[in-house]
Amino acid sequence: METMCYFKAKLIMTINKYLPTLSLLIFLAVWQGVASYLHSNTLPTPQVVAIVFWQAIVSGQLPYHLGATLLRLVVSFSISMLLGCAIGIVLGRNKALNAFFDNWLVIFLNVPALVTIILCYVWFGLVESAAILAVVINKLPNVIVTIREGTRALDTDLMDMARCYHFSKTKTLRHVILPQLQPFLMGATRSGLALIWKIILVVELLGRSNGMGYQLHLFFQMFDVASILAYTIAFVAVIQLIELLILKPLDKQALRWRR
Amino acid sequence: METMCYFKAKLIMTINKYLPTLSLLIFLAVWQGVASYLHSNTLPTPQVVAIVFWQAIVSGQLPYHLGATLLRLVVSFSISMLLGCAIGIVLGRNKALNAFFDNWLVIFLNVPALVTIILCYVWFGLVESAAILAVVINKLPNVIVTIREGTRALDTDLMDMARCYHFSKTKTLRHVILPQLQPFLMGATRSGLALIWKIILVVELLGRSNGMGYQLHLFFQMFDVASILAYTIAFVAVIQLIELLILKPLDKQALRWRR
Amino acid sequence: EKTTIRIGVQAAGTVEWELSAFPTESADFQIEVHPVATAEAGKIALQSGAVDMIVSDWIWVSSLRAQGEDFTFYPYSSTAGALVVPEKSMIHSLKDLNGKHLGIAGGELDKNWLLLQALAQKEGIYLNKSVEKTFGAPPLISEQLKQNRVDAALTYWHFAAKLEAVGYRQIIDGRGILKGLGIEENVPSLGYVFKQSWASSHSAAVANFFKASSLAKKSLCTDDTAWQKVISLTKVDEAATQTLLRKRYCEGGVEQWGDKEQQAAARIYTLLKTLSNSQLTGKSDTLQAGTFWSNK
Amino acid sequence: MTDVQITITNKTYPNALQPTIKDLQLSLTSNEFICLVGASGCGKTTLLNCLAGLDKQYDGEICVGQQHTTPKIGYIFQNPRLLPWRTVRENIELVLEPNQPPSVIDALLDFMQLTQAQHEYPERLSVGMNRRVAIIRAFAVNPDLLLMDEPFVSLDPPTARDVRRLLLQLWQQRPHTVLFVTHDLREAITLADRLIFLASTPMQVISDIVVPIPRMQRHDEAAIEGFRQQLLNDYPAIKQLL
Amino acid sequence: MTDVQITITNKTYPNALQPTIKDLQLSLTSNEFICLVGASGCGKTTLLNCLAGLDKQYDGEICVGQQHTTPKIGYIFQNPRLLPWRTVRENIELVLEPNQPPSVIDALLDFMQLTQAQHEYPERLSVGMNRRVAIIRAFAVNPDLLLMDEPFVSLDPPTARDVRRLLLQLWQQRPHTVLFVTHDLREAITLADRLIFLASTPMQVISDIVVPIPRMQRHDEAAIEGFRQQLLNDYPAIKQLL
Ligand SMILES: Nc1ncnc2c1ncn2[C@@H]1O[C@H](COP(=O)(O)OP(=O)(O)OP(=O)(O)O)[C@@H](O)[C@H]1O
Ligand SMILES: Nc1ncnc2c1ncn2[C@@H]1O[C@H](COP(=O)(O)OP(=O)(O)OP(=O)(O)O)[C@@H](O)[C@H]1O
Ligand SMILES: [Mg+2]
Ligand SMILES: [Mg+2]
Repeated sequence: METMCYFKAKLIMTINKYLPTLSLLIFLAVWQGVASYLHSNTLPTPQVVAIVFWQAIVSGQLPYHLGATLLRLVVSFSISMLLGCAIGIVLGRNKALNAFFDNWLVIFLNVPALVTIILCYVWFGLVESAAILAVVINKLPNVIVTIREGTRALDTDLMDMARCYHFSKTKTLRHVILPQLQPFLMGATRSGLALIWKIILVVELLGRSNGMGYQLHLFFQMFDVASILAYTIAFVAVIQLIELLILKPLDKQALRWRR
Repeated sequence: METMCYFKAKLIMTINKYLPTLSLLIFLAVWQGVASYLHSNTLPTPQVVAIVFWQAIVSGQLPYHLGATLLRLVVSFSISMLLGCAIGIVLGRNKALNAFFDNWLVIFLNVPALVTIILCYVWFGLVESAAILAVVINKLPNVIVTIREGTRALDTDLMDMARCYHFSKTKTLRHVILPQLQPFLMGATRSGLALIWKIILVVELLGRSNGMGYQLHLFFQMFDVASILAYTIAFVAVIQLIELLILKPLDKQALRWRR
Repeated sequence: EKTTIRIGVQAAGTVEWELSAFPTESADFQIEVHPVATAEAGKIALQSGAVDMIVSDWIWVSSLRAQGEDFTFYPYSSTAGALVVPEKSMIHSLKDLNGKHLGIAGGELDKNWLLLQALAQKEGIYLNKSVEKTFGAPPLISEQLKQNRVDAALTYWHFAAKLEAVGYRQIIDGRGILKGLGIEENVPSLGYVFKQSWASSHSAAVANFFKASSLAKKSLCTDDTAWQKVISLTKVDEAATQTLLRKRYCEGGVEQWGDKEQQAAARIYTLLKTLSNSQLTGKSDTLQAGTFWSNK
Repeated sequence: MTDVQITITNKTYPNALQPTIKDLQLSLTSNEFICLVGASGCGKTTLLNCLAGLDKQYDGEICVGQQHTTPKIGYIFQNPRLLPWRTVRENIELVLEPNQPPSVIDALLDFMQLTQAQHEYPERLSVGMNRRVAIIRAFAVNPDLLLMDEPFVSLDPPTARDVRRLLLQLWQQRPHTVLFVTHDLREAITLADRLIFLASTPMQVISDIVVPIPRMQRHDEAAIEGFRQQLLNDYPAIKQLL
Repeated sequence: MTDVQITITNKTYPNALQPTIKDLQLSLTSNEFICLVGASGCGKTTLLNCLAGLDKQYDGEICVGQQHTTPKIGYIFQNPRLLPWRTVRENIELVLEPNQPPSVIDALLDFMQLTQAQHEYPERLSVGMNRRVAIIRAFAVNPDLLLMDEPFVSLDPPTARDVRRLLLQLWQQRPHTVLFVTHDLREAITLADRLIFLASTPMQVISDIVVPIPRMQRHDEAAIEGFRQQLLNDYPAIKQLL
């Protein structure tokens, strides 16, 4: 068996700290390399994108559209996460309700985004609430399914303990159920942000007059890949910020109690 | 405290058995009700859709396009689940690799489907493999993120046991890791099929001459809601079949060992 | 050895009609049809080299040329969108749009919308401010109009024709807007787009293809039996709609394509560049040389 | 007034070949201290779960206390069952009623030598420490009915002795009904008013013996040992359990 | 030849205020049977984990057996650590080497009275049954070094006695080094060649006592009891542990 020396451990930790930056740099380098090799307008170099990015910010266009999209994202994400968790937990714990709604879930899970979006717009008009509703309908079943799996895997021992000690519903939820669902919630959040972003683009494409989807569609018509990438970067940066400021700390908190 | 009588339990179980059918019937009834109330071409009644559905099957159109889409679905789903699990487990267990690739993951998670699809087509041509690649790139990060969360939540006690008893890598994977990841895998599978289905539509829309996405867009242009719904139903039915034949039995097997 | 022309065709579009009216045999080319779902899919197909030719607009060609690509354009049709209102609507001219709810297919950078604003501006109306706008996909815009959620719709000619056939009224069409802006020439809106290098190496076949194309159009517009054959391709059941679609399609024929028209196009380009604040056209100040194919 | 009437005519786990408990009848007088002794796997935990209302899938009836009040139950499970994502102190605080003063916890933590560890997470503590937290949790609720499933395993003898003493002290201060499962006959004699020996598959009472040693003399090892020997001689049926 | 040399100069858990183990030196001769006795939370499990190679974050060195072979280790953890999704039998089969005959398992299952339960899933068994499975698993690998962390808690006395006998029998048939953690001094004396008493925070050896009773006389309760009394008298330092 080997000896672990603390010095080595410290060195590794220092390297680990710079890994994220390093990986970004390598990503940029690969991009630059491929772009200069291809030399095609379908893959502009990072510089070109950076310039476009800067101009879009200065012109106020990017902040405006990004803001519109983010607002929709926040609203529809909150609604679908809250509702999805509630329904997912209920379905995971109640066999009869689950048997009843399982079919509906499969249906809503697999109705194409296009269809729900079109129907929402057709029935409720080309208004903001219809757009949000369309996103929620698309995202909700995903959350439900993930949380339902998590609820099924809940530890019976701990649930019994809570019952025996007469924990109230909210107490059980907060202290027993949610911490166990944490990895499922994180998964649903991360892939959920991404999914909503994909759907919101279609929603905006089909019936909104602002937002990233609307803008991207214009760029797409012109085949302006540099602008598309610039807008993408803006969005990724925002998500990355959410990662750093909200999700990573949550991760850390969840790891706090682990060995 | 109360007495549980077995007769009651049996009755409940019998009801539970018919709940799925019941729920489908109620769904149809609600649809019928709303459709006859609205009486609009934007929401045809179930009968109309059924007739369209039948015609589409008889004409061979629906089977042809559905088949094309399903083939793409199966291939891209398999690739992304296998690859996603592998990468997810590795990232979940290796802090350094995770620190390195985390940024990339966030980027790929949030690049709009549109962008990856266009770039894939433009770089690799309008070929089948480019379409599949585009789907995989869109789905893969989702799987990775979910499985990574699951891997982080693995039970250290059991992992230590496996190490102590010199379990080989494959043995550990098969008997210790995968059973713990099961709820995450089921979540990823269910919401994954749905996600791929959403993406594949865009992929087909932008660069294939067959498949459900191609057809659906045509119907959208014609505003033929009945056909859109008929095609949706066909797809939902297929997924429902996958549920019944593959996923439900897997669920059952996973529940076998639980209390 | 015949030249194979691979062409990206939108399902239910007019190119599909025309191609099916082509003579079955031709001397030096054969056609390979590649169905695409949307206009964007066509552009992708062309750029990825999956097809040799699609139908698109010349502004896009110019902006590609500005980026160093060598695509070029040959006119196909001058049909453009139209502004339609319900039959009994109080709207009879642009002035009546004031304060009304207008549905616009495409988006802010839709050519018709930009030009319509310019036209209204000439009359002292600032449409962008004075109407309530809703942008959306064309089928959704038609539906909005039918549900009376918008008072007027500025939409693509296909959708406008279908609305007209069921009783909606056309206020002005794309050609009318251009005339109002002082451009009398019949400038094509759509055309075949292809690589210049490819066309030069197959110039005879390409020229014959264009000839066949215009013959096919002529036969569709004059010969009823030829038209009967393509009726199923319109995916429309009502006879009235079919007739109107045919009428609009035939009105869009490009008879004249010379320097005059090309100069008019350049004027439109400048107009659109200012109107869209370069967003539609890209950086280039003028229409790129070579945007229009000349077989010389 | 927490007397308990247990009548379980049949408790069979789903898919089990034979019933785990059959025709069991047991009555605990209010404030009695009862020790259950039985072979591993005979159904002691099953019985406790039924009693705690965690398992309702049995034929029969269990009446605890008066009819229209749910009794407060303290249950020391066979494994600690702490919430790993809450610290030791939080784990205990969670079961307290809002009106209970936190000083109760301080005293108990101090007694169990866990004051230093009170802000640690359970996974960072040793198994024995986790057990002690579980014990504190059950004591802290001031239960009407205290169920203890082999609570003192993994405790070192001095600690176990201390906790035993504390248990008796609390029980005497505030009388309540205790059901205590153990495999250690000496421990059982030291603590119980009544010993109940159980036979397995299906579980049945084989002997129900009142411990005659007065509470004063319970710390006298010789007395305990003497009664133990006497038991082994008088009741050959229970010898196989020990 | 599985002698073990343990030198742990410092084992401090991350975020811990003080080291758990400090300057510990321990050598186990090949095939020795050693019992560790120490207060709850003193670091016994920590030591066993280091020994098993599960915890490598310590300063010092542990050498087990010859240099270039990894010894086979059987570890009975303080909790059973069975795979809940594998049946009892599968759990045991998983640790076997491919060339070991399955009859080994049959004999052990039979001895532990688990033959009937062999196709059950662990969650459907009682805690004591799970422990027995964990014991079988450790025995079945024919370990060179057997680590046992309070293995016999939750077993009823007859079963515990049987398993103890089996352990000694296996150990005599195929000598190997055993490290056995217990809080029960009687048990320790019955089993061990050497007793090691540990003090806590940081863990240190306070007494290292060879048990002089010959193996033949180990089943004699009086001899055990006598040595126990003698220990308590001779070593006042260890009294606080018992
Ligand atoms: N969830 C379950 N499903 C099926 N059978 C079970 C379940 N739980 C326990 N059993 C069976 O019931 C019997 C009694 O189990 P129980 O846990 O009550 O034993 P116990 O007396 O507490 O034993 P121990 O002293 O080992 O803890 C055992 O034979 C076990 O196999
Ligand atoms: N993962 C961990 N992180 C931090 N501290 C730990 C961790 N595991 C154990 N400790 C601390 O180390 C000390 C020794 O723990 P250990 O589990 O080795 O005790 P033990 O001797 O096995 O006790 P017991 O007899 O109760 O099982 C304890 O005080 C505990 O708080
Ligand atoms: Mg038990
Ligand atoms: Mg321990």
